[in-house]
Amino acid sequence: MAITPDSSVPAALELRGVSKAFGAVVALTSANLRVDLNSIHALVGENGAGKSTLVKIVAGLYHRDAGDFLLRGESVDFSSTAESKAAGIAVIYQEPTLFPDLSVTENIFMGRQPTNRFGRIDRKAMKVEALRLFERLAVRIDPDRPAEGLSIADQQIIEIAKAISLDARVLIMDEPTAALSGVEVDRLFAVARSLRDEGRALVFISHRFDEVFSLCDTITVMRDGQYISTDPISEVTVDEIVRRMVGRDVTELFPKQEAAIGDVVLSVEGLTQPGVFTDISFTVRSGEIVGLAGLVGAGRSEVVRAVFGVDPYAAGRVIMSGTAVPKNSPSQAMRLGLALVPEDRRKQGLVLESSVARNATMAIRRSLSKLGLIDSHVENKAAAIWSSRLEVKTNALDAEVGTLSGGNQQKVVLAKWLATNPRLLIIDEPTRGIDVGTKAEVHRLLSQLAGEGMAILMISSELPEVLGVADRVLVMREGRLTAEISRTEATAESVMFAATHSQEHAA
Amino acid sequence: MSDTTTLTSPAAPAGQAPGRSYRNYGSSLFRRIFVTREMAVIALLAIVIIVASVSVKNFASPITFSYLLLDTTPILLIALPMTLVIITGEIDLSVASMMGLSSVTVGTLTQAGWPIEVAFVVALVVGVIGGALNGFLITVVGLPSLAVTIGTLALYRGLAVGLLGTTAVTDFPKFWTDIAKAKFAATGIPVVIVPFIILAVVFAVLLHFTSFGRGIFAIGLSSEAAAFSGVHVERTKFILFMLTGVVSAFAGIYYTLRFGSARGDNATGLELSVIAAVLLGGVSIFGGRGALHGVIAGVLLIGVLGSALRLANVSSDVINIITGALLVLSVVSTSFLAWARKRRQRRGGTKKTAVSATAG
Amino acid sequence: ATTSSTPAASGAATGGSGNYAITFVPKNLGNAYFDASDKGGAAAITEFGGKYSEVGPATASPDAQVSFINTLTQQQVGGIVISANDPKAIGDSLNEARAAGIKVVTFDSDTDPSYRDIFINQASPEGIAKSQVDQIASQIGDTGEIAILSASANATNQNAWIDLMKADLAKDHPNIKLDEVVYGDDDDQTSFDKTAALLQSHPDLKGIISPTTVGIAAAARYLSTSSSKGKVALTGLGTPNQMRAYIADGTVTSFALWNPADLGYLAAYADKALIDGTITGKSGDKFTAGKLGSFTVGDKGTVLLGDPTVFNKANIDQFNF
Amino acid sequence: MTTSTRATAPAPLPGRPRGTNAVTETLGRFVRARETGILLALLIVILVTTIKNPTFLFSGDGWRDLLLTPSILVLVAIGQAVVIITRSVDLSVGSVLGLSAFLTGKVFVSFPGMPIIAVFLIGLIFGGVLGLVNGVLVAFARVPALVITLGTLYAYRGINVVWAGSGRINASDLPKEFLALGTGQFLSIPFLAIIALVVLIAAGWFMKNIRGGRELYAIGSDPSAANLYGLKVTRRIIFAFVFSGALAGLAGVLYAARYGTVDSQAGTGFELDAVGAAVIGGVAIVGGSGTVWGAAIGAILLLTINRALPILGVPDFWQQAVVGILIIGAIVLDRVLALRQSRRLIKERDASHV
Ligand SMILES: Nc1ncnc2c1ncn2[C@@H]1O[C@H](COP(=O)(O)OP(=O)(O)OP(=O)(O)O)[C@@H](O)[C@H]1O
Ligand SMILES: Nc1ncnc2c1ncn2[C@@H]1O[C@H](COP(=O)(O)OP(=O)(O)OP(=O)(O)O)[C@@H](O)[C@H]1O
Ligand SMILES: [Mg+2]
Ligand SMILES: [Mg+2]
Repeated sequence: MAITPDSSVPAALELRGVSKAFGAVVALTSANLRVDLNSIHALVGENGAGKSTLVKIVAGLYHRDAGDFLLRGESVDFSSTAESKAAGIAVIYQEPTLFPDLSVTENIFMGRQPTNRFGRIDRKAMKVEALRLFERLAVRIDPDRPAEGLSIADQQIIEIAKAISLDARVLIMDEPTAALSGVEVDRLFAVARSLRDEGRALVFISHRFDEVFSLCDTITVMRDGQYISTDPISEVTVDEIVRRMVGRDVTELFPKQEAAIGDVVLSVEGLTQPGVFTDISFTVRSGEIVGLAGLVGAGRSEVVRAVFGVDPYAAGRVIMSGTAVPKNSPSQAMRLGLALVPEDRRKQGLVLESSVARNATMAIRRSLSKLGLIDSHVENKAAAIWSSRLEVKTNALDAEVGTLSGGNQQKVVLAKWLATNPRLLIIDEPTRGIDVGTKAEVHRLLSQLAGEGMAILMISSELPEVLGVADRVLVMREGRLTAEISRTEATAESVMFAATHSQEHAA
Repeated sequence: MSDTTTLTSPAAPAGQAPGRSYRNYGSSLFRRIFVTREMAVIALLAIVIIVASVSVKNFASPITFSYLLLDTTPILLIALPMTLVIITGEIDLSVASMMGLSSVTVGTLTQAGWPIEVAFVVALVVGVIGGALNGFLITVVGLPSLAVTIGTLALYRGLAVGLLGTTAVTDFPKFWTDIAKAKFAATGIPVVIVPFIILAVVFAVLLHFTSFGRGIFAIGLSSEAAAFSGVHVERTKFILFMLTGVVSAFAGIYYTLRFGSARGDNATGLELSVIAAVLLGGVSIFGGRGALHGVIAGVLLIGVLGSALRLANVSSDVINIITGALLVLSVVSTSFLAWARKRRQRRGGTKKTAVSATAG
Repeated sequence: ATTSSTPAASGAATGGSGNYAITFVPKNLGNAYFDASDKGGAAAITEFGGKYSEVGPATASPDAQVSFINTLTQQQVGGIVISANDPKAIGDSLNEARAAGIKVVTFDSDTDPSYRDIFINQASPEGIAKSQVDQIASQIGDTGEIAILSASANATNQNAWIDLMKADLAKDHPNIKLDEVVYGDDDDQTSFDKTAALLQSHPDLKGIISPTTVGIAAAARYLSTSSSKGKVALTGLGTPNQMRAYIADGTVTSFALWNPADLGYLAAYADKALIDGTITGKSGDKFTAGKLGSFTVGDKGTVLLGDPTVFNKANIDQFNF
Repeated sequence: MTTSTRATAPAPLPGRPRGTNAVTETLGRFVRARETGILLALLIVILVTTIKNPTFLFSGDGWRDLLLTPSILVLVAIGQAVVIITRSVDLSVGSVLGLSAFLTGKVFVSFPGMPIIAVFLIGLIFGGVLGLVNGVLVAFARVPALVITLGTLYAYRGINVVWAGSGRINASDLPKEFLALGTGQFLSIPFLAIIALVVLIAAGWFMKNIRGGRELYAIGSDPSAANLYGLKVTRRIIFAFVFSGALAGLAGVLYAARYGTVDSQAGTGFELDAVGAAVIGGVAIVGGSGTVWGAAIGAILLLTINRALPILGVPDFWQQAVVGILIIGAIVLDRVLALRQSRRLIKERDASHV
């Protein structure tokens, strides 16, 4: 598995001095990337470094402003994704993009369904092929169900299946693991390695360094839209990479502060919604960070959505400091001091086409208004407070949130909810898609908020995060709470055991 | 990131040195105010008025504008709540039928000897109920508004026609029919413009300067994200449909008095005029975008164009063609302008240096 | 050129303005009947050297007519000849026009008398109703079930005729039963489908009266292709051009209509007489209308054109309108 | 009873016995289909009306009109459904129909010997061209279809009125054989119904089994995802509008044949009927789901209700109100059935979890 970056063999994919600007926002100034066949190439960089933009240029979705783009040594110029597909490039985008009304199978094969002589789609062949793909990825998804309502994880898996089935020479994966848990990640990696060994070139983008170092052969670092370095993975360390990414030293340690744990703030009693979760009871105290762990699909998000009042539930009670939280009313829940940072920031967390300022003040718009009227100056001022504390990178407060990078979007969601000054902060996958620097900061922030007496309920699929930040860990499996583990007893093993116990396919 | 220690809950004073400072707006004040869809419509309206005043005989007289306002008042009125409904991403096609039903309600009740003032109130209540029925089917039962209001379009019109049959009620107190046509002496400005202005102010404030209005825009852009932010998505829509119902009923009363005639087929087909005007005014049919000043200009533009062309002896069919073409052109031109702007930026883009928020 | 908002001219016309710019406002454009009548008007206006024009809404609604009347007021035409979509709704705008010195003649469909100077009546309502009833009675042997296919539910003239027909049937034709009155809204397709529905819901139907040109043509078209052809009689008011095919194939035996061109012609001359000040619209006023001879204004400012012509196989080919 | 929900994935698939299971599966799919409810409603209307008055179904004219009356709307509704499935809407169909009907008459007036088949082609192509204008504006200008087609609704109608003026086409202007097509029958099935059925089967098959058809669903389901997939979005949207326009054009020819009289207002209001038919038939207005079959059934239901009401003794004036109630009833029923089905799916999923 020798890496030959400067061999005379043309690279599978090469970009040189590529730049791209969106109006006043410059996403890329001079990006380089050289990916060889037979290798998995990591692309890392802070949020907003321009990774996804680079991917979209390769995919033919954006057109570069300047620079060279070579495919197997030949200069290419794609004007649509169809062309890049035809040239043997498959892309898994950062945000899953499925057709909600169509079946899982159709989603995988759209536009290239197997047909018989008369052009009629061969549904049976298509389904068999889909099941084969799922088998390879070791997942269980009904190929006939519509994509509507699938969890993000399942959507991501379908994206992966789709990309694999393209049988492309170059496979680019933009944070494919952000929504996945251990088992699925392992499976994905096994598939990725086998694709590499078949002689393909893969690009892997992730903010998780353990994954990067265990999977990849080469690593390219980007910063502020610029190429920084490319090295064989064996010749660099995590610390070095992180330093190059952010331009200084960062400790990835989670600085857990001890906080005085006080009275019960939230207590959930026997919450049940048939088919989704059953008999969920737990409490969260002020100053306490409770981690909610489990495999993807365990129903954690559904529970907190029900607690917050977005989703219905059939039985049970939610009590906030002695006051019952009414069903199905997020605004009542907010009034009682709840805040929910949802898992799907693009659909649930943000109004993408609205401005940073409008989004950041969305949850406090009532308290901002005087005599029922809202002044946009007040709005902007309020938005600036938390945006600046979280270091949101944006051109101006009236920029559309949708144009921010994924990580910065997540920061806006955080800003929006922290602005409500909640007594209980529920946070679903707080650091999904966030770079290391910001991640450490978010953890510090959570710690600090807890220190000030806020109660925090955190869902996370990243075990180190749960173990590092939580005072107490709740574990869910298949819609039920299966364990409650104190900070001192919580280990990777104990949590995983509770999350997977009795599942046949547990790794 | 030396500032992270200043991260405290917002309860702390805002004055502490933040990590970054932000510009409030990405573009200049001039661009934000004048380079908008709404301003384009207003400019077009001004141009049409100027051109018509110079070139169309008899156009530049106060009487033109008093007729114009008398004629377009129902559309102006209904366009107000319709704008809000469309911004939430819904639509109400039943407004003209509701006008008819309200008109017939006033007619049958006065015919039956009720005092006309009571009949007005009942008609408004009918409007509220009709709007609430729309709202119920759309928000509680969860049906698409286009389908529901196609149904209620038929239902309300059917009730109106059913109630009055072949007759038209034409006996209304002169006091009220005079008010509907009254003008502020000399100026030629109709009195009905007063309730319109009041409503316009109310709706503009509601849409653009309240948290309710913020919710309306959020619902239109992403109702899921709005729900997660505590916006009462269903309640908001329900209220808007009720408002549309009651304003339509009010327009129906005005229509009845203006023409002194309550008939089942009053105002048939007006819904398309209202929607055309709202869209011309720059409201996105997909929801989330639009402003009331643009809508009012849109209504007036269609009205002024119509009266100028009629005065110039252009036949009603050609007026229809022009109205249709204008609607198409106006939306096509915005996307053409956006496309042209993008191209220009793409060409000049590489030379620009990175302009982003300055680090603190 | 600005004019004051309330024209000074008084309503009580002593005439003599000589402004022969006369505009016809039909119920709607694209209607063959009004096409014919307005052509008659145009012919008359050319004869006396006036300026003819025609404006009107695309669909027959009163509010659209009001816009046109207002525009004409602003344009200071000499006269308006209009077929009203509503007896009352367009009244105020007509009165404003009259206050501005414009002479208003209604034809075909009247407004309340207080809103116009003269109404040109195509035929007396009694005459029309009686001729329709007599025709159907003779065609079905004065016994059996019949139905009426009318225009829109609010059409003033239609409703007046229907009421008179009902009275006539009750008085002179006790064996004829009027099952139903349905409304085709002067729309081809609606009238067509209503005819189909009539035949289905009344299997024993013997005859249909359709006192509207659109309705009778649509009904004839349906009958001519259905199994009821020849079994269900059809009569009413229609234009010869539209009905020629159905008279020829035996679907329809006879129908009636006045000559719409004459109606428009007379209306134009009446308006001229008003403009000239020859007449003011009061009962007993006399004027001459070109080739049609002289007419006298009757009760409530009404001028009667004459009796309708009955068309049948024998005479239909002599007419072309 | 079915193998849906969270399939036991890698389980060998072909082990399924053919006969009974396939039948129950088809049956099950039929019972669950969104169109079933509306079909049921249609059958009830026909049944009740026939009981009240047997000639509604059991008489030459009754049977013929049952099939004949909705045929033209069915054609327009099929095109409308295809457009709505791509997340657009075509409000100009009524105006296109009117123009095409008038053109048909004019063609016969100007070229009396014109073969009927050529007139059909002219109508199809003419409608297609008008649809192309819509499609190009919608797809290239990326402007909401509702706005564009509302504009062309006015514009096309205006052109029609300017062209036709007060003129009209009368039955005597049209050849006998052509008029016979409008009402004639073959084996007691009206020609118009046969044409509509052929178009329906072809369109239904295309939408279900051909890549192009499936891509229309994909585009309607999520246009931006369709872009990422590299689907030819622009071309497909234009196709949908051309298809809808062509069917409206064909419907115009048939309109002339059936009604024999065409004036400048022919087809006014057809757009609302067509959209109503599609929506009643379960075509989601937000795109991505529904079938042309549903739209066709919706069209038949709409017009059959119209014809049934007088027979059921609903007075003329109240009929429109009843139609309104029935439209609302139909979509509520559809919704209730859909809810029940998703609840059932959840239950099945629970069962399979245990
Ligand atoms: N369509 C767009 N319009 C305007 N700006 C954009 C657009 N897409 C990306 N950007 C900007 O380009 C920069 C790079 O974004 P990109 O999504 O490539 O970052 P990234 O490296 O993928 O970050 P992350 O790790 O958070 O996903 C950001 O500043 C972003 O705001
Ligand atoms: N493919 C599927 N088919 C049927 N039901 C599913 C499917 N995927 C998820 N579900 C249902 O949704 C529930 C929760 O899914 P989801 O992935 O959102 O859970 P989660 O634990 O919150 O995951 P995350 O780690 O993404 O927060 C599951 O318990 C399951 O009942
Ligand atoms: Mg990214
Ligand atoms: Mg989840």
